[in-house]
Amino acid sequence: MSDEVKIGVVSCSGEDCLGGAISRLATLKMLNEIRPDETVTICLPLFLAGGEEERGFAQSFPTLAVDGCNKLCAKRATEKYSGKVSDAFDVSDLIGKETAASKPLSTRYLTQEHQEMVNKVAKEIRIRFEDILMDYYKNAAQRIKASGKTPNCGCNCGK
Amino acid sequence: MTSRYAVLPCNGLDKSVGCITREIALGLVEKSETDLICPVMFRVSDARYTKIAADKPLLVLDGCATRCASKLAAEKGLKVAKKITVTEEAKNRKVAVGKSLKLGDSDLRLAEAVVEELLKEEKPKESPAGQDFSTIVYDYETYKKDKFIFRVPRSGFYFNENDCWVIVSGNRARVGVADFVQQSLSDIMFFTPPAVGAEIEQFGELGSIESGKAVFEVISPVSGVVTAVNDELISAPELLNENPYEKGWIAELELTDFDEDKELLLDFEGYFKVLKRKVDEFHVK
Amino acid sequence: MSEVTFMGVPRSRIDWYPTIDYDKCNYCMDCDEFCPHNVFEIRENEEKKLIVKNPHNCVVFCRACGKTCGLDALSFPNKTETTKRIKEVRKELEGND
Amino acid sequence: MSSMSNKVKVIPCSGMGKVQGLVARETALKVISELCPNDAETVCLAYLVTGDDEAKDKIEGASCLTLDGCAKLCAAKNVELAGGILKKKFRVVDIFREHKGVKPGSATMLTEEGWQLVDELAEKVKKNVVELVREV
Repeated sequence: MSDEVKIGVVSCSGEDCLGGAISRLATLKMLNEIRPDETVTICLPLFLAGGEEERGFAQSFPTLAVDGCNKLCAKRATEKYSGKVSDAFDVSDLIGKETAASKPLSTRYLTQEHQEMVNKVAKEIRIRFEDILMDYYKNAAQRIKASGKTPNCGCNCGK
Repeated sequence: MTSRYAVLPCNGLDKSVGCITREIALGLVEKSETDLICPVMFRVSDARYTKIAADKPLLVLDGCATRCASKLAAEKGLKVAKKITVTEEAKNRKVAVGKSLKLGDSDLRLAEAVVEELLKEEKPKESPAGQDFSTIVYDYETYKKDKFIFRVPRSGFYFNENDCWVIVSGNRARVGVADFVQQSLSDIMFFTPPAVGAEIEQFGELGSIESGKAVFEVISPVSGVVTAVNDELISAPELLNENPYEKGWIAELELTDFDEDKELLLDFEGYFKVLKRKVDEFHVK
Repeated sequence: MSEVTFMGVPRSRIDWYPTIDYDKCNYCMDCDEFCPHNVFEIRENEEKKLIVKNPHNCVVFCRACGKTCGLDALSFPNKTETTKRIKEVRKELEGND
Repeated sequence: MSSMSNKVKVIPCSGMGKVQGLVARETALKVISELCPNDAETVCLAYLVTGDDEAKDKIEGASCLTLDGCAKLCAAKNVELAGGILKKKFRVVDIFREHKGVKPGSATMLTEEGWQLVDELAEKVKKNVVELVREV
């Protein structure tokens, strides 16, 4: 059962602008509500402060980076310390550059309008997430075909 | 240097293996400066034998898995230096023990062989209580799930199915929790230690640890008396998250009867299987 | 699916699970919310709104749900007795080998 | 020497996925935007992780206060790596420990109790900011 697919959704830290705050909330929505069983997330700074668990992350999982501004920290940090991302996007392309660059938001002052932005971004995450998932299965099928092995045999017996 | 053991045989009269313990004990007394403890007399008169047992390392001889002599030693609070069970010795030597209570030749040869081996051995270690756990070599097997890594030390450790471990040195044990516990709890914020001096039964509560998610009762893999607790965890419970096998150990105990406890413990292989099943069944976040 | 066991003993032969004291319980449901093993079940429309639905899902020797209960409405069997019972069954099973 | 502002840097961890992290972030936000807007500012930790030059410039040699959710101390470690002068490391778990049994909420949303912790911790951070400003 431990070989089921998980997809890492990596959000930027989002301290500097509204886009970041939205990116975080949308990622958490994905993790907690939309695809809780298939989503894994990680704290960016753990790439440096953490251990093997974090750095090995993008090597073992397909990942989707969600950034709040055009500095693309989530994508860059993941690729620098862990492994290539499968897909990435910038929240400011969805909610508008100006909005995204506005002051960071405390969840205390979250409005309906913000909530809608979160939903919009979460939807985008879900769509890209499903594409990654599809590719993963396609590739898995091809790998099996190419190797001429039958699936099922989960061990390393070579049969 | 010739001082050998204080030997406590079960002396089981109604089983041939019990009778063999008597032969072994007598052989040791004859061939070395071993003192004999009579299990029957011991029940009525402590003082004399307790002194013998305090002067020399205690060798306990059990006939069968009922381990009457071990239990007697535990009851009297004696520190055991070495234990032998005749049924196991016979099995190791591929000797079939006769049914007759009058010992046959092969039974006597078995007794003799055990005596020889005991006398050949290095001088038995004195005071196992003095040993510590600073020399443990940690070698981990890991199981990965998502971004989580679960470590299990490969050798020296025993586990119960409640994810608590024990490592034994002589008569002492160090106890703690497995990686699965700290991963499931996440940031551990509180450690409530057991009381030093408390007598704990196997599966009894050895304090608790708590995170924002839950309280975990540390379930003792062994029975014994608590001799030390890891005070550092009180101010720095995160040591449990960093490594619950090393700096995150919970408590040390003086063992009551580890052989008995061991029956209900798992070795690395057994526990690793249990761990994998648990990790696969319960998604940690 | 093989039978669930604890220390080699079929789980169904070990009587370890919480008992709810209905005089104390105020149906705060903290225990149910906590337990990841679905031991409890909430029954909104019945007099006893909380029952021990799957006693054998309970992890032997675990009393964690009891610690969430401020009213002390959950009790567990005696550990020593339970250990004894496990040993007895193990012996019995060994005999059958 | 940095030519940038000499405001005290208050840097929280990213706090993804844990309520401790959200408390850290909200505390930092409160300090820089409400309690000490003239004396404190933040630097997004992600910039430090990617090695962004502008952010590094801002941090190097500057007085920093870090707010970490858990004992992994992401903010403190990354600030140190980037050359910031770590004046004090706050840990949200410590304030949780002082309020045993508190239910602060989730990584997405804080409860009333959670906000009280934010307020309490923010006051502590503010004190440190004020002291550091006086030092200069």
